[in-house]
Amino acid sequence: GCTGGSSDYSEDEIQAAIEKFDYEKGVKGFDPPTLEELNANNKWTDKPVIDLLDKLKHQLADYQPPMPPAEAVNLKSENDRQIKEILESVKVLPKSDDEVNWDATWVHHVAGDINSLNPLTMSSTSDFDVAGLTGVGAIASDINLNPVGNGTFIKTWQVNEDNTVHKFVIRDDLTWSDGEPITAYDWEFTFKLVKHPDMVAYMPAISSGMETVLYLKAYDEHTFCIFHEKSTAVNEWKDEFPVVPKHIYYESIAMDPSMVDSDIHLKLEETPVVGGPYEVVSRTRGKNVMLQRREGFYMHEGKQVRDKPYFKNIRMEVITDTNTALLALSAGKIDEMEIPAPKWNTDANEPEFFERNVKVKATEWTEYHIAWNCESEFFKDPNVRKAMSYGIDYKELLDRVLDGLFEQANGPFHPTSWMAPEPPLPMFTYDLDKARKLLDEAGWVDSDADGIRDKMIGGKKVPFRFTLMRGQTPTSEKVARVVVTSLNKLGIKVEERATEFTVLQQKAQDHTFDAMLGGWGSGTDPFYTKNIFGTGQTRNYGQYSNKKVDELYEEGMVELDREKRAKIYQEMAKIFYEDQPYTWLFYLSSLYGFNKDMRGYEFSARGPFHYSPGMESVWKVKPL
Amino acid sequence: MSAAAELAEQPVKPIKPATSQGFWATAWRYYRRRPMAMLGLYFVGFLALVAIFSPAIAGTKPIVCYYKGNIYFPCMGYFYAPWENAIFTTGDHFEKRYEPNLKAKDPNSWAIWPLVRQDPIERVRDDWFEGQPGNPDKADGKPTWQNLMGTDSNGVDVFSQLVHGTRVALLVGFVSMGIAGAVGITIGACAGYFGGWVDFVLSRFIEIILCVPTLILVIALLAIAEHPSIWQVVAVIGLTGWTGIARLTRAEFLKIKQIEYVAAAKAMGAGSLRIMFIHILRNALAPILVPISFGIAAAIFTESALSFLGIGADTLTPTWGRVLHEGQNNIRSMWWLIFFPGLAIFTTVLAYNLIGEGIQEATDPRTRDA
Amino acid sequence: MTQTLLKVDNLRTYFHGEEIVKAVDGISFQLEEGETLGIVGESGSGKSVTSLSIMQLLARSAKIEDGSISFLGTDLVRLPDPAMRKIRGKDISMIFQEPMTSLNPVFTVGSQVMEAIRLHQDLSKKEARERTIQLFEEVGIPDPHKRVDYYPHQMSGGQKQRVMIAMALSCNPKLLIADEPTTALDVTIQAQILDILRQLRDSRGMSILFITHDLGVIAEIADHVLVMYRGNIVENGNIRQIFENPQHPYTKGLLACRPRLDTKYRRLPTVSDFMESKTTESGVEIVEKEMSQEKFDQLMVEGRGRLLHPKQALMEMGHPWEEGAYAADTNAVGDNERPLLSVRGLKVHFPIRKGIFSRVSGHVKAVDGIDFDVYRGQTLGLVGESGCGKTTTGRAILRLIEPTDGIVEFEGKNVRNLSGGTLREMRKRIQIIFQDPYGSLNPRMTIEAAICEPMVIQKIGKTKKEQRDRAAYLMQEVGMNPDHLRRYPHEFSGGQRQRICIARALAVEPDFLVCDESVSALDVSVQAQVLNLLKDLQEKRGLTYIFISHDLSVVKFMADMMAVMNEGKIVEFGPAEAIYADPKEEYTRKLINATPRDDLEHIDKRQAERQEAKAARLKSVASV
Amino acid sequence: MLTYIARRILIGIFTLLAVTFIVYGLIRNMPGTPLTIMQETVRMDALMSQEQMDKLEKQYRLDKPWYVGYWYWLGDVLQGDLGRGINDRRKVTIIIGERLPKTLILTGTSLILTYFLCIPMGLWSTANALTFRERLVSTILYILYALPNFVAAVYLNLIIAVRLEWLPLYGSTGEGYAEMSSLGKLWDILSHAILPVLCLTYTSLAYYTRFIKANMMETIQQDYIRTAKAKGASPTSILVTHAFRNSLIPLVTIIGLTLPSLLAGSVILETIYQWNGIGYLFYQSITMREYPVIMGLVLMFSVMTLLGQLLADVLYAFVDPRITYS
Ligand SMILES: Nc1ncnc2c1ncn2[C@@H]1O[C@H](COP(=O)(O)OP(=O)(O)OP(=O)(O)O)[C@@H](O)[C@H]1O
Ligand SMILES: Nc1ncnc2c1ncn2[C@@H]1O[C@H](COP(=O)(O)OP(=O)(O)OP(=O)(O)O)[C@@H](O)[C@H]1O
Ligand SMILES: [Mg+2]
Ligand SMILES: [Mg+2]
Repeated sequence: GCTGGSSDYSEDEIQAAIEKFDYEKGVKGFDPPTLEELNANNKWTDKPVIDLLDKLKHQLADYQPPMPPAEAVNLKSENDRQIKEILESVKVLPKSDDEVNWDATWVHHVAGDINSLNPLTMSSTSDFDVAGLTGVGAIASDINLNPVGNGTFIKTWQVNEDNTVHKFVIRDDLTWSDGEPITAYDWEFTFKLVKHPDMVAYMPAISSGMETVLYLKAYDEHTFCIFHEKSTAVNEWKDEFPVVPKHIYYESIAMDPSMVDSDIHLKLEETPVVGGPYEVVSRTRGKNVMLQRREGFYMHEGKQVRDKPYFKNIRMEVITDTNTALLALSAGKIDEMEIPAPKWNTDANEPEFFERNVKVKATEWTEYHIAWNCESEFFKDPNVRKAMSYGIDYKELLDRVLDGLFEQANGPFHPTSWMAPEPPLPMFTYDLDKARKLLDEAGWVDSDADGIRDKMIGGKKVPFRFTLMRGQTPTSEKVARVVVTSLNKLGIKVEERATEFTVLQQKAQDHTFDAMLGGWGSGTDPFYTKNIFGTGQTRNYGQYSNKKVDELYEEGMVELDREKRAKIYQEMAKIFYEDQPYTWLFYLSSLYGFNKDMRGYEFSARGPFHYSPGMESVWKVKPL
Repeated sequence: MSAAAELAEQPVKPIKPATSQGFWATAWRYYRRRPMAMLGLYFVGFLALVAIFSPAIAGTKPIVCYYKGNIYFPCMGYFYAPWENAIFTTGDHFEKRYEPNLKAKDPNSWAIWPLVRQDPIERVRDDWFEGQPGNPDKADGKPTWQNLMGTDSNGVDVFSQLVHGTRVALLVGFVSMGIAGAVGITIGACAGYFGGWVDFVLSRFIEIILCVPTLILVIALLAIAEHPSIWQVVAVIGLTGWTGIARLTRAEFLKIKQIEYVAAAKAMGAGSLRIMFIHILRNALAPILVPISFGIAAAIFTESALSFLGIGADTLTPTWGRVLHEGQNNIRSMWWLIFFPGLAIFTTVLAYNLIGEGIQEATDPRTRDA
Repeated sequence: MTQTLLKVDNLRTYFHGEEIVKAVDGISFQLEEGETLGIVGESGSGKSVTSLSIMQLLARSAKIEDGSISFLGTDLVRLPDPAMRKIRGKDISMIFQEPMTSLNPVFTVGSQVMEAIRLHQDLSKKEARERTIQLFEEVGIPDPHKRVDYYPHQMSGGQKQRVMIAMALSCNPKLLIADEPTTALDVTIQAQILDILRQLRDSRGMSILFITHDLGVIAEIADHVLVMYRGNIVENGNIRQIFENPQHPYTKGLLACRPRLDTKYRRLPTVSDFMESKTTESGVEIVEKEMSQEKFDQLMVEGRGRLLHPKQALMEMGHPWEEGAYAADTNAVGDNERPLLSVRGLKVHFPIRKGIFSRVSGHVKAVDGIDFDVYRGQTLGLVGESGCGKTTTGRAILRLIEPTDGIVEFEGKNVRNLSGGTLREMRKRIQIIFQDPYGSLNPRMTIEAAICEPMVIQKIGKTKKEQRDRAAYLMQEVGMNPDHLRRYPHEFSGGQRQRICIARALAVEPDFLVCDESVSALDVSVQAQVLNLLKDLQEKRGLTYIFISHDLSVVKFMADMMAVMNEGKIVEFGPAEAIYADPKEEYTRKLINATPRDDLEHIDKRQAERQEAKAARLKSVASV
Repeated sequence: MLTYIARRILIGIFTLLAVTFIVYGLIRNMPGTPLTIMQETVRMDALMSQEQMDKLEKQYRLDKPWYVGYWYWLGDVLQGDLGRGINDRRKVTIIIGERLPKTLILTGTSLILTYFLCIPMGLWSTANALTFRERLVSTILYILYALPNFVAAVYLNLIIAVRLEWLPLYGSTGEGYAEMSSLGKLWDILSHAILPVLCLTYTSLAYYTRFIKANMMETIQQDYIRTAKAKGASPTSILVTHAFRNSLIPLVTIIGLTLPSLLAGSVILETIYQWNGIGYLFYQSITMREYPVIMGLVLMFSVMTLLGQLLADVLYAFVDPRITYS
């Protein structure tokens, strides 16, 4: 049958294309064993498989919030205690179906346009939001950001002893939105696309990092195995990728393997065939994407097999301007939004805001730092970098300028994470004398009495004057000002530059900068920071290099024991503390405004939505 | 023998006509009679004074101080950092806290302070001055006696920022429009006056510059510039902003060159330059003055827009645009961040336009008597 | 019975510029219905200001200080503008002195007349157009059907003036103010216009305020005459009285100074020969001087004799040199001398564009193949009907218009081959005095700057002061007050501007001067002074002139050789005196005969006709 | 004149070549490529491999020097193909075409409104020059000029859209636009456009009014205005027909210059009102280094600019018969 968007082409053309296209191109050279062989040669260990929303429902079944949610949302979030009260109160799930407004539309704010409804080519966070609500995947992160088998879709997840083979059995009550069953062959097919050399370039977000996955073999409709190259502690994460329907893409990919050269895939995107709780009903570029509860998701052959999604519709509303978005929230046009930090105590503190909304705050595992270019003549010397870390007025920065919204940081790992050093390392303090001493020792003195330190380098007098590159966000602007004025007191002239995003990235990738403000979300596993601090790694913009760190990364990857791994990363954190490749400034907080009718949101270290159940646990109370 | 010489040989009756002044001198004389125009000029003069004396009006560094046996002028640091004198910075580490440090480190010291002890770059902290508490910030930074125009979200005094921002506001406008005016008028005049292939070539040049989007030029400039600064912004505004002026000049020249007095000047043997700049330009001022007077003011807006893109003044250079930009981020709760720079821009726009109108009227012999 | 239409009582109009200019200083007169009041007077005496005061169209700096202007009993001075507007154009219309600048350059001449018609008469567009064409025909504009669609710049000076006349006449005003309405018209057209005016006056009872410096014209048309001098009326009487028995020395002077076709003066007497005016505290004091017959006689013999073409050339043009036929001091140029300027086959054709795409629909052959020579020290008079191409010829010689074809040789060099520097070099030596003095003065340059400018360009005079002194001297030479050097062009009267242009042209020390209607706006006394000056210069320096004028008596006085042009061609060429004495062409004869006459006999004849017509009209009015 | 226009259009093609060549050179030499951005969308633990990069570079012709890339682009354009967006994978013509009407609604209305208001105000100011009321009006206009429109937009939104709920807050069409009647659609678009058009317009009033006044003041001094008065024409007719017609040359110039702004839109207002017009597209395309889209837009702007200039030049000859082109 001719489905999807390739209908512009004749049957013959399509057949010819399919015959010509080599679907196996990216997975050649690996010969997967049979299932029998596998079962015979491996001892399987069960990994947790949980329907996280279901679990949460059970957990909260008898939960008594500190105050009635309807009351809690009237609090003004004036202090941390209030915020905690609100958060603890609104996280409730409905005690009965009557509380829920099942016909509600959730107008979900997204700050940038949704680029792609094709999970393979998604790139922006808004794309991921849509994919999260519509997509199918084997692995999910729970609220603590640990990988668990996604019980919504799979039945069992087993791994062998060295963690190189993962065996999945998926549920048999799964259908795509066009009625076709979701099978293990869809997984295999998707995997082949992701690995296909003609295509990898066009789905960078997904295929990067898949190098170490060798093969995915579907043994029957419901069983498939994933073969990893090496035994590492992070293989679980590589099992996580969105699955696309084979019967749709089989033809279209053959017609246009790049997915960007023709309209074929664009047509498929108009109403994509999805397997998740919601399906796309309409999309207006730059304006919104409308999702609709999918009956085929929670009903199977007339029986309810999964939880019914709480919203009839979810509208992903694109508003790029934060002032407008905030007004829209105040006016009840959108149901929630992320509040920019500088507005927390200003515009998001106006009576209009509180009329319909409540604002909440929670810590994120996203650090914010100044990255020093360790190869530049200024910051070669770790002592100079340390001097910088002593030279920043943290108190002014955090308490005054940033309103006490963020906590100070001193390393890449958040203190509440399992890999954070124990006991915590002391925070850097604002200590100009120490900083001056370090600078003097490093040879940076004001020899010509012009108020700026200088040093003879290669026979030339170099003044300590460098450029601090930053993005164009208001927060970065505020931070930069404090850095500039603080370091100025040390006799260092900093020119801070708000830099256009692309230029900033290019300069970072080319290492053509002195210092740069930035932040990393510590993601899920500390191993991912290897790309940031490992010698010569692609995201090591500051060109930091420490052999010991490189070794520790290798160790941390292959060590499977959580406790032992924690030790390794704690040691690494101490090295960072001494080397100061970055001057860590603070951890960001998730700052959100929610409509008073919204319930069931809870914050992970990645914010309220980017985990499971995340968006799925949010519901709206029925109006009285 | 020349006719006039011949004439001159005759007994010249003693004629002493009242001396007349040149065109511009006369224009100035008439200009002075227009109170509104003079008001505009006074205002710009006032701004210039503010710009020059800004460190003495607002600042936290003494205008003059006596310290350890020497006299210093630390306030000069606001113009150029090294003029502050290193003894206060890398020497004795005053860290901007002059008052307590002067007293502590040299009991014999004395200092004369600026009128308003507020810094345009940093929030004045609690320990900077005795008896002057630190600045509030965010929505608390409403205008008070201590902070005449309030403080921005960082707690930096707005009045001080505006006072020190005057330097950039004035220079950006004048220099950029100076460049744009000079280039635009010259090119437009040549194109309009000579016509033919000169017009052809220049018009195409104008078109090309018109077509190339400024945003692209600016970002490209970013690639070239090692240390992007306000002066490059000025250059970009100037070097791209002339096209409109050129087109207007050209059009005016096309029209005026048909008028008889141009033919008369030609017949006199006047050179092209003379005809263009003495005869035609004077009569073509009306449409050109408007974009220039608005352009001078608009440069302030452009400066703040460009600083968005990472080229523009750095943090240590206060500008009006920056305050406005701060205001944009806190638009609902901190009205004073919009109001005061807005007022400053408005008065400047008004002043430039009054001057423009004044020049137009003063250079038109037919209106100025009225 | 006739009634008083206009009564001016003690009118004082002052200009408040740098200094106060008392342009009109207490004049009173009145004008009856159906009468013609002629105003003559020195250039700058306040004639135009008087008429503008009546129209209430004074410049912004002017103020009526005192007095009243009563028009049919309403005081115009105190009339609010809306009421005045109703009178303008309908009851009083005006022909402005300078037609060149008084027409709107962006509208066709026809539409400008049509507007005037439709403003006051209820006519359709088409009717108005027809009426316009009819008016054009009446005022002698050739091809009126075509010309209605011409723009002012496509019309010759005289044609523009006729457009102005047509406009003023279009609405049958009760009072017509004609300010020098015929300065740019050749005598035949002038006669035709005067006829129209007379006819309108006599048949419709229109009153005319006729300002002119041409006493011949006054004699032709006026019933009463006012003589103005420096803002005052010095003599007021009926026409015969004035001509027969002038009282005031100024009037006497005027009558004596005018060049006539039959006078044999070499130099003209000027008013200063008859009187001396002293400016004292209390005003202007006039002392009469005695002009003896001796002096008159002296004027006839003194001065330069005529210089004719080489005998060979004279022969060829059919005016062979006959000894004794000319005055004793008349000379002919040597046979082998080369002409200073030689024009061969000069053609200037203007394209006429039509339609929205301005296709060229035809050509106006303004100059259509003319040849002539001018020798050093000669004056060539160029006469011809208005619009016959005189101005165009002059401009083409200087290449201010690119000729379509032909050769213009100046000193043997073809002017058309010159460019850049050499062209400027040539222009140093050839000067032109433009027909439109107002237009040819830069409105934003003081007169001082205007006169000094050529000296600056040609580096005459070492210092600024020297140049200024010379400018002042030239001003005086043309009969103007050097104090006025600091004024701007718009602050002068028409005649004054014309003199400024003369002064400016002389400042360059040219060898060759094209005078295009250069004395047309000057009253006879000033005209005499200027003409004498030109003659003196020619005698002393061997200046060469092309003298374009429609005033045959002036041309006869000035010219050695004379060319008569018609429709772009030279129809007759020869020694001036010979042509006057015995015109060969009918066209020439017509021109000569049309010269207005101011002998008493003629005046009486006109007055008689006048009384008759008046009586007839009154009778017809009475019988209705 | 026809030949003049024909010649200008022919030459315009060369100008377009020059402009696109320059712009292509500039954007290709700006720091960063579309791939830089793609790199950033990749997960934190990896960047694209070199092969991936090479493949993409080839796909988007970034492997060739820019002047060669330009030839390819030109070749495609000559075949009527402007290419596809890199991030947004649709055809450039579709990407632009989708936004063009929206921008035109905003800018077209604003431009018309501007001239509609400014010409009468300019004439009125001329007639009332030197009076107090003229000063007052012009001062108000200057205040409006100095009030940045991003400020006004937010306050207007707050009051009119949020507090009073008279007009929609953002967007170019409302919910359920597709199902509305045609009259309803019209009102829907109109109600969405009012605030942005207002903000786009009010800042330019001062400039154009002043511009018209300045030129008019020059003209009304001329002698031919006196002639018109002598005819008995009313002050309005003198101002509107006689004087205004003579000060059209600069106005025509300005109109020619503002014509391309019809297509340009306004980044700030489009962002505030989530209008999705060309302005925001252009800004975003530049920051995302969407070369094909940038080129498409620049081509469009340039054509419009050249047309604007041509229009002005042609109109000169109509407006002032003394000006001719040969
Ligand atoms: N705008 C002005 N400002 C100052 N003085 C002026 C102005 N206009 C005219 N005058 C002066 O007023 C006097 C009268 O000028 P008016 O134009 O009435 O002269 P006129 O008798 O018409 O002379 P002509 O025959 O030369 O036209 C002249 O001396 C002239 O210099
Ligand atoms: N630019 C032009 N375009 C078209 N026709 C023109 C142009 N200039 C002049 N003409 C025509 O050329 C003819 C000659 O004009 P010119 O000015 O030489 O006449 P003139 O002899 O000086 O007349 P007058 O004595 O009235 O000044 C006129 O019929 C006029 O209409
Ligand atoms: Mg006069
Ligand atoms: Mg003429």
